Amino acid sequence: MKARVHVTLKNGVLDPQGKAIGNALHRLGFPEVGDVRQGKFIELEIEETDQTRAKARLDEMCRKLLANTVIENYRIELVA
Amino acid sequence: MKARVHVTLKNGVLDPQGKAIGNALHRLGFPEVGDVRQGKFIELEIEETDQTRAKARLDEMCRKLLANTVIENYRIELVA
Amino acid sequence: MKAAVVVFPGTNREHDIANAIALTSGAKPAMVWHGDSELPKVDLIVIPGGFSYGDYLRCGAMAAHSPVMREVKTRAEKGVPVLAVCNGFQVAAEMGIVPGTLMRNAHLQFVCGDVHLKVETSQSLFTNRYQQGQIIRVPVAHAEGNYFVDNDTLKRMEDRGQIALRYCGADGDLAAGNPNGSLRSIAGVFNETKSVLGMMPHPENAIEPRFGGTDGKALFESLVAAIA
Amino acid sequence: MNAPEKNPPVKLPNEPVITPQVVAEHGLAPDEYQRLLRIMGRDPTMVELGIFSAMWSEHCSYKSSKVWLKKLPTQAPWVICGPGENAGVIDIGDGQAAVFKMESHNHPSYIEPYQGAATGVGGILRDVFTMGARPIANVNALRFGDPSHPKTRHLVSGVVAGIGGYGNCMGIPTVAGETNFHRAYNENILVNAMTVGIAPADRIFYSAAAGLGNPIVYVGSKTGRDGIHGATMSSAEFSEDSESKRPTVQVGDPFVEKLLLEACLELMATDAIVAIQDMGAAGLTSSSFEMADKGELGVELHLDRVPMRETGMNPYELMLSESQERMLMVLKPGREEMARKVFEKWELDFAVIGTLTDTRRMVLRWHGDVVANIPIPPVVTQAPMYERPWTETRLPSTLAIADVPAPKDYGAALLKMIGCPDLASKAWIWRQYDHLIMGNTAIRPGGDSAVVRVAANKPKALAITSDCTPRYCAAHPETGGRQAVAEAWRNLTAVGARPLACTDNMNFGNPTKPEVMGQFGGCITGMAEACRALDFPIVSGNVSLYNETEGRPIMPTPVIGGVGLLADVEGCVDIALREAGLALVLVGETKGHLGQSIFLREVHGREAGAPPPVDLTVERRNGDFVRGQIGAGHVAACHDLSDGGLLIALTEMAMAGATGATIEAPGDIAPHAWLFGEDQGRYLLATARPDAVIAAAARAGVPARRIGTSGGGALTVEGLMAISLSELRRSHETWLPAYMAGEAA
Ligand SMILES: Nc1ncnc2c1ncn2[C@@H]1O[C@H](COP(=O)(O)OP(=O)(O)O)[C@@H](O)[C@H]1O
Ligand SMILES: [Mg+2]
Repeated sequence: MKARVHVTLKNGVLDPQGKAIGNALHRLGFPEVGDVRQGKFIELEIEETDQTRAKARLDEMCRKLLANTVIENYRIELVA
Repeated sequence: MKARVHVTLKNGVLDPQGKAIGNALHRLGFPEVGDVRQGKFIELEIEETDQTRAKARLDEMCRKLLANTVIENYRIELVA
Repeated sequence: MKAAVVVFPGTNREHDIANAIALTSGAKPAMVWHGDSELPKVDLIVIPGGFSYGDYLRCGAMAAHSPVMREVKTRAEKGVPVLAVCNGFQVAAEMGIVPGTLMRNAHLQFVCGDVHLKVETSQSLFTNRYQQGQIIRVPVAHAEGNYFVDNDTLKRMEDRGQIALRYCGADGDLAAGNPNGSLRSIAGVFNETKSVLGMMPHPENAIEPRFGGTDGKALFESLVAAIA
Repeated sequence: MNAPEKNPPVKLPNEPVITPQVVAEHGLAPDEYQRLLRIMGRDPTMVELGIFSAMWSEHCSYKSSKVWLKKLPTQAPWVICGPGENAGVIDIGDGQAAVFKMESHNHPSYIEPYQGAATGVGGILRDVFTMGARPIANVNALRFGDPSHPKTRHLVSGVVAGIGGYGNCMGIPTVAGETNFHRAYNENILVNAMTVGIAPADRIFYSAAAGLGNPIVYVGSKTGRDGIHGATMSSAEFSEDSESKRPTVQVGDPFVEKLLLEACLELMATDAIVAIQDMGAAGLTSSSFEMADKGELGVELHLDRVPMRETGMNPYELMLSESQERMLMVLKPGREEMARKVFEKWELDFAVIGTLTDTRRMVLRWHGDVVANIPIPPVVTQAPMYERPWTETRLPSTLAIADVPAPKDYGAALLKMIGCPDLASKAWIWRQYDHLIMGNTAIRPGGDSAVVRVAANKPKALAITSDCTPRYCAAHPETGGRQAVAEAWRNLTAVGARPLACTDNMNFGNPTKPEVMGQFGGCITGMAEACRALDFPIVSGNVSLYNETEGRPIMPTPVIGGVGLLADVEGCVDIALREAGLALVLVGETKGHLGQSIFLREVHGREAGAPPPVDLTVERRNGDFVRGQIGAGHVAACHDLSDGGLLIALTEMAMAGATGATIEAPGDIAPHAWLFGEDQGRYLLATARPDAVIAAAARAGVPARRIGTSGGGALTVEGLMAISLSELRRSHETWLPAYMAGEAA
């Protein structure tokens, strides 16, 4: 099974990368750009056929490693 | 309007981060994890109401800055 | 003073700090490989700088889960002093043994060079050989040293005197000299009991006059004085 | 050749037919293909064709440059290993050796600046640690296009981030370099990286295979489809469609390289390794050929045993892949398991992929079938070698001082020069490089040479520099070649070091153009003379040709990386003027040579005239004198005079130490020629003992005169200008950061 995980910064947490991207876009002539936030997008293959179990395992992976839950949120998506 | 951009490495391009994440997950007791690829996920606010125009501008942003088209692909999504 | 330096794949400043410790304490620290579950009985645990696991995913995240770090955490909770420098600080923050987190530098670039620091307190294991308010010059070398913590925690930390070091200008001006955008110019923080110090700058690279000056030396001398 | 072949290869499924077009796509000229057919005695398979194309590429065979390179002096009593191995090795006493080399990654860096530069650093690091050395310093020599060119900013930012990204993660300080900007590099930047390492002098590892039946082992990262055709790509002139070649870009993994470094050094401490070779350009092909040829043996490889990153890879791809962070080793029999343990501890791949044979053939198998069977010696000995036609660049006539007007405002001229792209501070660059790790950096970037202690708690140190003045080389290659070597030697001398040896990186245009070949030959001739006269042999190097776009060659750029020795690091001096009241003594003769000078270019907008001549006897005499004075403890600060001449050198000294100075121009020469002339073989010393220095100079027959005194917060030339250090610093320090922040060039 394939899974996709989005890791994003929590609201209120400063995002230096997002800010820098926003500034760079303004400089490059995209004044219409407002707030920019950058997150991570992780695609994983997992050997697991049961959706519920897969989800539970992925949740554990996120909490243990993929996201820093102090400052980040995560969202898990299972793909066929 | 809000937009989401996914930037991922092209197939065949080495992904050191994905590889390291996969190894770490194995060490942490997730042997079911196979291939892992890490990409970027960028959320932007843009002041633009026209979908087509927004898409064109975002495409330009991706080619100019957000993605390194030599080694990366990008995907644009518009959210109301 | 018996010290142990924890080494991960990708750690690269372990020799620098081991040298500094040997030079000031007269005893060579033990080098402990991350995969070892045994941590020798020591007076000081050091988590050194480098790029553990390539800094991939998030700097410090993978190292924080190394087998040996469980034991480090246990010891730290029991009060064994821990000095966590640069990547070590990032690891310690990931483990939660010091508050806050280290984000990408605001300018997004790696930054290497001397900075000035204001020593916020001399009342600690790590800083007793400095004067409170002393301005020292030591180098930094990092891409992710932008300290961040939520407001409530920050307030509590400031009230309790958990801020160890702040970036400043050569004259002590706190509005200047911040190399990475850190919140309130924070360069180093203690845990609540001040037995753990996490800091981005490299005191270990400022211990000899010819090689970056000697302002970092007192940090190690403080430890020797407090521990040995 | 006529006897039936013992193991004729089978073709791969769907193997394309080899047409003249396929041959041409492999970069082989028709006569080169005929040569291949003669060697093989039959049509090659695709795998074999790929191998020939890689081995006979300019990059691997040096076919255009070899005849010239032979002219370089490579010997000295302290040279342990000259060119031909992965890196040069010199004896630095106490049983220690310095191992170093420079390598280009020009074309990949133009296509993908971050990864191109990063993998360039990775490659040169491997060259050095393959020989058993622990790297202690990195150097980078960069040439970018005109700042106003639309791509320049992006290239600078990517290249610098890539160099830092790799070196910082590896934990090797990047301590020196050079950065020029010129329109000649607009679409063909130069990224040259150098690494210096230290090894026990009696524990150097070489690449010659030995021991019939010994196992051949692959270690490091898995092989992917990275950079297939990379070696042929870097030998082919860039054209409009070079952008379409993009997917071949390799991606570096410095984390894995750090593990590879530690694992290799760990295994090298045992007796398991017979020979070792990194997989650089043309990956498995060139590494296996090199090992087998040097050892006069044959090789049999089972390509299906190569660790692979992707599914469906075929032998052709495996042989030509340029995946990074890989090594090939020959082990002593029976040491495989011990070695495997070491590499597995470091979480690296390890595979026994073949054995050494006595056939002197390269036999490649794929699931048992032979897919290539090539005689090794002729591929090397009968490789194409060209004595390409060349034409000499005539020495332009010398520009008279009278033909170059004095500036109306000396202060304005100085401000303009000190802030011009070539002379502006490069701190924006080196602040992104960890130049302090290891705690051994005694002189940081910003001076003449970096000085790096060989090991903590030991006094011995190395001085390291990289130098070339392309505009001199373009004006007159022979003088330029001489000057590049002399300047490197001078920069080492200026910190008090004894210059020992150098490495070179020859960056030139298309060698089939006679004027380019003439530039190459001219530079080599000049370099060879200088190396001989200065006892400064070349122990390693690299050639990068076809550096041009749309028909225009780059300026000839033979970069010299120099290494010198300081017995005691406490004895070194830097450029910083730290105290008031020191006498400023100018060493060497000043005629006021303004041709090809920075003054001429920046103030008058002209690039004209002959470059300053280099008198090697004078160069050596003056340098030996300066080194002696530093050794005697008479010198508080020292700077050699190069780009921009005397006043620029003095400005740099003043800014570095935050102390001003006042000097007085002599009456017998036009002041602007005296202040901005670029005559060679000169140094500016700050000393508390001017009388002793000047008396010693007189005894040595070296021109030396006191020109002024340090002190104050301004730079003053009596009667001509006075300008505050802060104003100078503003001009010097703002250009690059402002430019990189997006301000117009
Ligand atoms: N890309 C770079 N990386 C590191 N250091 C650099 C780089 N470019 C320039 N420098 C440093 O800037 C200083 C001035 O360079 P340069 O003008 O080339 O010196 P010199 O004229 O003495 O050869 C030197 O110390 C050099 O090492
Ligand atoms: Mg110089």
